[in-house]
Amino acid sequence: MALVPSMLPSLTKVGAEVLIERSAGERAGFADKAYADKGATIVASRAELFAQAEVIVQVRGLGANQDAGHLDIPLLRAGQAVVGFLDPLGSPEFARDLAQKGVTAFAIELMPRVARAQSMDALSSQATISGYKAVLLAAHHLPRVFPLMMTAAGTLSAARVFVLGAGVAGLQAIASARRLGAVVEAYDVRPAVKEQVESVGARFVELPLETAASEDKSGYAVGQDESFYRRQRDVLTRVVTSSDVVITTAAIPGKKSPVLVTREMVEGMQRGSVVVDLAAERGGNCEATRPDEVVEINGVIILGPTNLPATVPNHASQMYAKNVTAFLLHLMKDGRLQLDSDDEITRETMVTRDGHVVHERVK
Amino acid sequence: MALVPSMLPSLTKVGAEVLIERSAGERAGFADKAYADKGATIVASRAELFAQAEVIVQVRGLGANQDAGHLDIPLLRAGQAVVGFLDPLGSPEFARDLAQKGVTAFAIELMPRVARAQSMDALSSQATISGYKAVLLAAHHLPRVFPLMMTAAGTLSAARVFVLGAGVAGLQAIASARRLGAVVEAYDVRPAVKEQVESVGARFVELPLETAASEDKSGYAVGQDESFYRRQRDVLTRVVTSSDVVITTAAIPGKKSPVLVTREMVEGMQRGSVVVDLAAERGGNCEATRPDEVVEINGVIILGPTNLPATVPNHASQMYAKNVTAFLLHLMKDGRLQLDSDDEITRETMVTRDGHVVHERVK
Amino acid sequence: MTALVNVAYLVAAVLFILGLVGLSHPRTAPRGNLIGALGMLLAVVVTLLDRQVIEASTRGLLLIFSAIVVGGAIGAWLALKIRMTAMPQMVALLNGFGGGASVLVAGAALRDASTPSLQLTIATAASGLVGGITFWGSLVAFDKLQEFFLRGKPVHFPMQQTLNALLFIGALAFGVAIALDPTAGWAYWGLVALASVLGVTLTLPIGGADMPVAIALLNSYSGIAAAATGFVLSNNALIITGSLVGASGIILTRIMCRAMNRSLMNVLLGHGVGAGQVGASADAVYAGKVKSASAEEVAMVLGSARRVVIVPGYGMAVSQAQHAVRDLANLLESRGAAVEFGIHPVAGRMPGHMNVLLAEANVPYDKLKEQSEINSQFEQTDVALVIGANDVVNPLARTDPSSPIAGMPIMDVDKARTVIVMKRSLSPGFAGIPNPLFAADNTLMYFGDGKAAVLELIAALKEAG
Amino acid sequence: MTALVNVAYLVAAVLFILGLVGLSHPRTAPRGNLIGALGMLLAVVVTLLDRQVIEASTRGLLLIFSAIVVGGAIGAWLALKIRMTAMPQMVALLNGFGGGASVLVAGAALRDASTPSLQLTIATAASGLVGGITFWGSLVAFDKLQEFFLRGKPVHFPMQQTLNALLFIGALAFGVAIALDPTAGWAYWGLVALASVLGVTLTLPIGGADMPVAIALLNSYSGIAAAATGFVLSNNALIITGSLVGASGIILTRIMCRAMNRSLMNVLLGHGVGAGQVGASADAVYAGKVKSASAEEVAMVLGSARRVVIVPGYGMAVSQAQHAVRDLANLLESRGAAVEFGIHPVAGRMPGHMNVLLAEANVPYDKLKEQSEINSQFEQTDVALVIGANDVVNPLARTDPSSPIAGMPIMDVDKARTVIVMKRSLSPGFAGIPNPLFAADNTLMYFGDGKAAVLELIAALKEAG
Amino acid sequence: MPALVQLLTIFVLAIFVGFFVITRVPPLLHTPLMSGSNAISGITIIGAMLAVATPDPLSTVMGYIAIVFASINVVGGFLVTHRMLGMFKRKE
Amino acid sequence: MPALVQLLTIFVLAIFVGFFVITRVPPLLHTPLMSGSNAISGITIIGAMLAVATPDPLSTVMGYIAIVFASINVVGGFLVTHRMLGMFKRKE
Ligand SMILES: NC(=O)c1ccc[n+]([C@@H]2O[C@H](COP(=O)([O-])OP(=O)(O)OC[C@H]3O[C@@H](n4cnc5c(N)ncnc54)[C@H](OP(=O)(O)O)[C@@H]3O)[C@@H](O)[C@H]2O)c1
Ligand SMILES: NC(=O)c1ccc[n+]([C@@H]2O[C@H](COP(=O)([O-])OP(=O)(O)OC[C@H]3O[C@@H](n4cnc5c(N)ncnc54)[C@H](OP(=O)(O)O)[C@@H]3O)[C@@H](O)[C@H]2O)c1
Ligand SMILES: NC(=O)c1ccc[n+]([C@@H]2O[C@H](COP(=O)([O-])OP(=O)(O)OC[C@H]3O[C@@H](n4cnc5c(N)ncnc54)[C@H](O)[C@@H]3O)[C@@H](O)[C@H]2O)c1
Ligand SMILES: NC(=O)c1ccc[n+]([C@@H]2O[C@H](COP(=O)([O-])OP(=O)(O)OC[C@H]3O[C@@H](n4cnc5c(N)ncnc54)[C@H](O)[C@@H]3O)[C@@H](O)[C@H]2O)c1
Repeated sequence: MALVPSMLPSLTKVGAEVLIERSAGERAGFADKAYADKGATIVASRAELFAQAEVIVQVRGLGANQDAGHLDIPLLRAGQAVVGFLDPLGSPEFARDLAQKGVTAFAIELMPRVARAQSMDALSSQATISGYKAVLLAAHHLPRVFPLMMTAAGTLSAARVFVLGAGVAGLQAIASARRLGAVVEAYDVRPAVKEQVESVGARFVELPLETAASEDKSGYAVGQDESFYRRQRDVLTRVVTSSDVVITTAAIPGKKSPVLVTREMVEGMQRGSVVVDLAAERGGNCEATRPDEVVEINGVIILGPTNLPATVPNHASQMYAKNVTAFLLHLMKDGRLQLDSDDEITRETMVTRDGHVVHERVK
Repeated sequence: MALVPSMLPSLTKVGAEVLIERSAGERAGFADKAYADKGATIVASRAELFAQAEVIVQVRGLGANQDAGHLDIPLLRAGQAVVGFLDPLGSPEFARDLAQKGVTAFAIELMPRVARAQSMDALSSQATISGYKAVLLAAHHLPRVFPLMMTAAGTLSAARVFVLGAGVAGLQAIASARRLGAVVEAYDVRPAVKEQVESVGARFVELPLETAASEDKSGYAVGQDESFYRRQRDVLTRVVTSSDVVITTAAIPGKKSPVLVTREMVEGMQRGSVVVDLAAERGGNCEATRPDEVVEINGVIILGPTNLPATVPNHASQMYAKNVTAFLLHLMKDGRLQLDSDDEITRETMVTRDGHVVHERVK
Repeated sequence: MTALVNVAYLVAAVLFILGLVGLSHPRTAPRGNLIGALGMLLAVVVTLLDRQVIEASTRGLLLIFSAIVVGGAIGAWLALKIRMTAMPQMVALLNGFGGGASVLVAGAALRDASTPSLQLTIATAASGLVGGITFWGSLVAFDKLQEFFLRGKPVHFPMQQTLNALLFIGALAFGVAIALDPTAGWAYWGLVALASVLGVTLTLPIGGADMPVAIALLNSYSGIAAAATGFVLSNNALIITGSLVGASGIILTRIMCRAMNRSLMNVLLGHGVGAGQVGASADAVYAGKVKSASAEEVAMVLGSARRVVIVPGYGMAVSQAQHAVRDLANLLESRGAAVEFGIHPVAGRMPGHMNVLLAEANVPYDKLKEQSEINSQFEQTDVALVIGANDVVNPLARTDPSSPIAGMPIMDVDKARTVIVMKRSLSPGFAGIPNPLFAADNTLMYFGDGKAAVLELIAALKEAG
Repeated sequence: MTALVNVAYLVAAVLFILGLVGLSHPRTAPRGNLIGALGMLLAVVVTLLDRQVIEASTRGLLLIFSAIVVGGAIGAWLALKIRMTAMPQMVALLNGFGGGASVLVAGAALRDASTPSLQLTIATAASGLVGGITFWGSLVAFDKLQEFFLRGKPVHFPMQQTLNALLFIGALAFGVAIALDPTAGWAYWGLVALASVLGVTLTLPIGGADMPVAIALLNSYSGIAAAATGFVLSNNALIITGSLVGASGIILTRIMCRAMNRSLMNVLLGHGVGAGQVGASADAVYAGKVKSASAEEVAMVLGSARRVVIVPGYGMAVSQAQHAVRDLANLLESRGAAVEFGIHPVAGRMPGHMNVLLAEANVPYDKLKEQSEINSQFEQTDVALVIGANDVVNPLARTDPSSPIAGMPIMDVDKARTVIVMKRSLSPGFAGIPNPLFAADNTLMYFGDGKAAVLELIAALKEAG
Repeated sequence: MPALVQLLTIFVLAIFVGFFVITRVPPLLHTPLMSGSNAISGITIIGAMLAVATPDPLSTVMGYIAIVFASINVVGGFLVTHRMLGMFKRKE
Repeated sequence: MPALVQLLTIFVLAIFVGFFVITRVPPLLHTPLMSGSNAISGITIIGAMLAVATPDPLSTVMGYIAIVFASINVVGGFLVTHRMLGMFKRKE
């Protein structure tokens, strides 16, 4: 749910009127009444809502919601603004649809990563939830317990968790797995992340680079040649196959995710091991991943959840609503949208305007 | 799975021969080959196994396994011994069936709680797994995250978890929930448990007893009168309705579980809250529980899993196997059963022998 | 009579010792000072009973009284007028006068002695030498700190050490002359003159920051001068008190050097830290304005704080200091301070980073305050303790619209009475920009690796009792 | 010559002081003792140069040498023969001889003095009084510890205090007699006689456990006697050394009383702990066999251990000491010890209880050893540190088939060289049974609440350097 | 025993006392301790008093100045110390 | 200055030194410290040596016994201390 009741006052204070589709908040645990109490008008149907509203706020809009997103297109009106995850880089065709409709569309995933936009950064907030939930999912499927337990009925060894990609979701996954008592290792291409990984208590898996080579060029440059990739795979294979849980988070927004865990590696894993691939939406970091399906290979379970935040709807909505509200407040003056395309945040997130696709990276 | 490969050597060392039903270990992640490697004979069918074995070792046998348990009855032979969860107190009729068959049956849940039997105490080992898994289950269903997170997208408050009944499973649930970052409270009738609850970092919910009354009689005695119950319910209602997760573990083996969480309390809970009732098998501590079903009341989800250890098959089997092996080694001499009914452990666990139900509490 | 006077001197000496013992603990220090003053009073009163004084004319007594009144008035005026911040130079000045008095007393005794013994002449020479150095050295030290003529910087000139050596040898030569011919008054004054120059040249190279050490040393000298004068007069009180002060001053000097991680030689020669070391990492924002504090100083500040807010950042995570930080918070609370944690939404490198760590360390959730909640409370906060945070406490976010963190809401720690920032260096944080907070008037930097630094601080707090 | 002798005495005194300084730190103690011995050697050699001695006949010199050889031989024999455990009574005995020597020297001086001054007579009386008390008091103390005639128990009889007072007044009266008539030798011996009785009656009521305090006090007395003898002979060396020992002995007495949480009065009057307090909680298993240690003693044991195994139990959980325990383990490791944790499968109150806590405290998993793994290693373990565990280390499980924990596999901590058990009291654990481990020969009980006790131990370890 | 030896003995013992008194003083008391012991070193004042009481006029003048100096030292020193210590008083 | 005052002064200062030296000694050194200082208190031996050197025969006897006593104290004390301290040596 893109707005939660507690956010409404900040919007109404600046003069905005808030319309809520009936029962929209139900799944996340927010009753219509809660919205109404905070001054929202409950609108019976989606069509009616689209007819009345000037700004439409969604979680997953066109593009990002391949199933139902296109159903909204006929409802849109010229001059209307749309805010939400729109996946303009992955599905630029929908951006063009929106432009044709004359809609001003803001893709929240394009939010620039500048300090003052941190409170609007929905990718980060949703990745936080994903990282946490990925660990729960893995723990739920693993036929073993996470923590070390020395009991009268023998010693249960701790689960070994390997996190690939230590961005927002990855770090959160590391921290959550550590909390549950797992032994955690992590890997990321950006070596700067090592310190961050260690700061949440995991071991960083380092690739043994050839010293001679790395003295001439930068470490990254050396990383390009074929022998590097081979050695990288070797190291990763070793770590992956000795892990009980592998969580991959190396998503590159709008691009296909790099394959880090090959089918071969999966086959080398212990029966009962679990792979959670958070990059599933864009093909996955694991060769065997199929989005939103449970794949089993040799007793290894591969999960490719594409929308984990939706499984923690209450808190995910709360965070998203906070992001969107901050964004709307940034865009609005005196209760109306006032677009200033000199502003970095506005410029970077605006995909279409006045019938055109205006974003550099989408055009 | 009642035996894991790593336990076989200790059995074969004392002269026992181990037969394993084909694919029996599959679900728990133990391949037939692993058993064979450790010296077991893989037997193609259940019937064949029953025909050959002197001692049958199961997890949930007759009585404890209402669905499939009775299928085994025809396969049993006189003189054979059966070891497993048999629920002789809850389903004494099955004990009579076993006696009729001339089988010597050992109910592992009757294991006396003496120090030297700790390694055979399967109730404890399985409760450990249940407590851990109950928390994961709750976290999985809760539309919120467990830990407190202060982020740029607002603060996510920590989940409030209330554990009713702080026995083995309850304490483990407390510890696991604390690990995940929840704020945990717990309650138990036995006031001695307070210290134990605090030793795993939770707050013990105390019932405000009337001082005058408690000075005359023992606290427990005072607990009997009606006003005590009312006040107990009041306190519990207050704690339950302000909790996001309630985990109940107050099972009394062989008896109906006491109702601690009424339907009214559930209705008072926040939408999205979760109740995990570990006592579901015997009616549950929550009025609304239905065993192995997901009940939803006013947006509150009530789970009544009856066999959580089976969802962590690998480690649960490892522990159970260790318990059973220790028990078998206790019963055996020179590779054969040597029953000594002067021995407390043997006496307390043996339900039937020589065609009779011999256990005091089952008769 | 003389015996009685001497017993009284012994009592005075005992009072001095007890006074110093008192001064070495915060709780008893004020009383210790009083006891010392009492000892002095006793010594002075008893001296009036000395045969020599009693037999003097009324004029002599009047002179004594008037001199005491004049000196006492000046001393009192100086002591009460001076600003608290100027205390060190004040101590230097007072100390100088003590040294000067020794020079004069020894000189007078040399004149008065009918048949000066070797003990007397040698002691007189020692008193003149050490007293002279003390007097002028103290004046230079005073001036360096007060910045009348000289700035705090070390003054170096060529052949400094050689000159000092020559001066010293010259002074010794004069001393020998006195011993050989006690009537040679000129030799004494020549010695005093050389000692005076030596006092100046020895003190000039010492840097402003090292002055406290120099003053402690000069203080020790003045004690030695007094002891020497005691041998001149065969006076127990002077000997005991002088050697007491001399020895304690030297010990104090050593302790202070160790606390600053300097060797005494470095200090005396004006080498070492000074501008250089700070300069390397400082830029326009920090130049000369950063105040660094030791664990003990930080402990002192925290020791008297009633409301402390701890603001952790990425540095706490890197050094895994969370358990130590929790211990610190508990310790402060056990001493009656209210301690809370201010958690910035993006402190660390992942959402909820601080929460994970502090939960691990069992810091109760209700001690964690969100930024919006705590910000309004910094004004009532005695000490804001920033542990390994940087960007999230950078006031540039409020003031500099061109900065990469412009517009980010920050923790307003600068509104607290005192800010203590604990980090390894002046290096920037994630955003890569300098932080004017570190150079603020009410900020003390406490440099060190997060965990180790917190542990040291805990130890210092416990030590200070 | 006399001047030189006196300077040498001063040097000897300085050596004594340095020796005592050395003795107050474990690392420097052996050297300190040597320095003290050196000082003594110097003092003795220099005395041979004294006019009085030099002028004595060869016979005199021979007497001196032979006496030193005899006394030295006896002293060496005693010192080398004695068992380590009998050290305290040995010290008492030696101390007594010191006091006796003072009595004799003062008596001889009184005889020899041609015109005894008041200083001499008063000092002689003091020396006789204190020396007599020291001599006999020390002998009684020795006997109480050695248990020749008396047992360690306090001896009380009616009117004890009154008798002591009378004896003291009587001794004073003799003292006055000596001062009035220095030739009255009988008065001196009368005084010594009364002092001797006083020495016995004062020491009798002191309990065996309190004897170390009494010995420290008697040691202080012997110093005072020596100082008094110094005043008799106007000898700096005796005065300085005697007052040094006298003062340090009194301080030591106070420190020891404080460490035992007793008042000096209680000790002297034979009140307080003794059997009563221990008896209350002790039963057949523990009676008289439990050795309790202070944090410092435990620190000393741990300080020299190379392999330490920590066995935590429910008590660690109750007091939430896991973080402190982790710190302790880290501290020991940083000093070069190998530290591991032995985790018993049912330690605590739920399966994996210790694991949860130690994981929270970030103890690496690879330091946690299962019972079966660690049990074989206890024999190579210097110290097994049991923190709040009881049943899981109770050897009754192995030995007593009727015990409720019979057959439970336990941690074989008793096989370690030293076992230190940290808990609040001798109370039983879950199983409700006593634990013979606590009374084992190689076990030291360290009583205290888990967390606080561990923190204290850490402090003691750091202090001991 | 010649007087000088006694004086020397006293000197040495006093040095020891000085050493011991100051060891382990916490750094936060360095400054007040310095100024307190500084005040005590003004003990030269008693020497100065004796000097004034001599018949020689120059000695008297020197003694007079010495008393002034020393009393500045003594009075200023104790007062400054007192002020400094005021800062340490805990506000209860 | 009369000799007694000097002796008293020395006495008082030595007492201070004694106090300061012992303060803060760790309890584990109590016993060796006690026996070490005990050995030092055998300094009476020098008084005894002087007593032997007198013409008076009784004094000589008393002096003789005193030397024997004192040397037992000194030699035994230092040796016992040495043995005790051997226990503290760390095995490297
Ligand atoms: N929370 C998030 O989700 C997130 C994600 C990405 C980025 N960020 C950004 O990260 C920054 C977080 O701010 P912050 O104040 O927490 O961190 P910061 O600005 O990065 O500053 C951390 C400081 O800690 C010090 N430090 C590092 N290691 C240390 C150690 N071992 N001991 C002591 N100090 C140490 C460093 O100074 P020295 O080197 O001098 O010691 C550094 O200046 C913000 O700019 C935020 O935008 C946050
Ligand atoms: N792990 C399980 O699953 C489980 C479950 C149920 C029962 N048990 C039983 O529990 C027992 C566990 O053995 P254990 O050795 O861990 O515990 P224990 O035998 O119960 O002994 C714990 C000891 O800790 C001390 N203690 C308690 N609070 C303390 C504090 N604050 N500070 C210091 N010490 C404290 C107590 O002595 P003081 O009072 O003198 O301090 C007590 O003797 C076994 O008998 C086991 O069978 C275990
Ligand atoms: N300044 C800010 O306001 C701000 C806000 C949020 C995040 N960030 C930072 O941005 C960075 C990226 O965060 P994200 O979670 O959105 O990233 P992401 O979701 O795009 O990628 C996740 C991680 O995968 C890694 N990765 C990509 N390709 C990989 C490969 N082939 N092998 C291994 N790892 C690979 C990336 O390095 C990244 O760490 C983080 O360091 C985060 O701290 C900054
Ligand atoms: N000595 C041993 O070897 C050993 C082994 C295992 C367990 N135990 C102990 O046995 C005890 C019971 O363990 P369990 O988990 O098997 O018990 P259980 O499963 O029978 O019951 C779980 C908990 O529910 C509580 N309970 C029952 N009725 C209740 C009510 N009306 N309201 C609230 N709480 C209620 C019980 O007190 C118990 O703590 C625990 O204390 C455990 O430590 C001992």
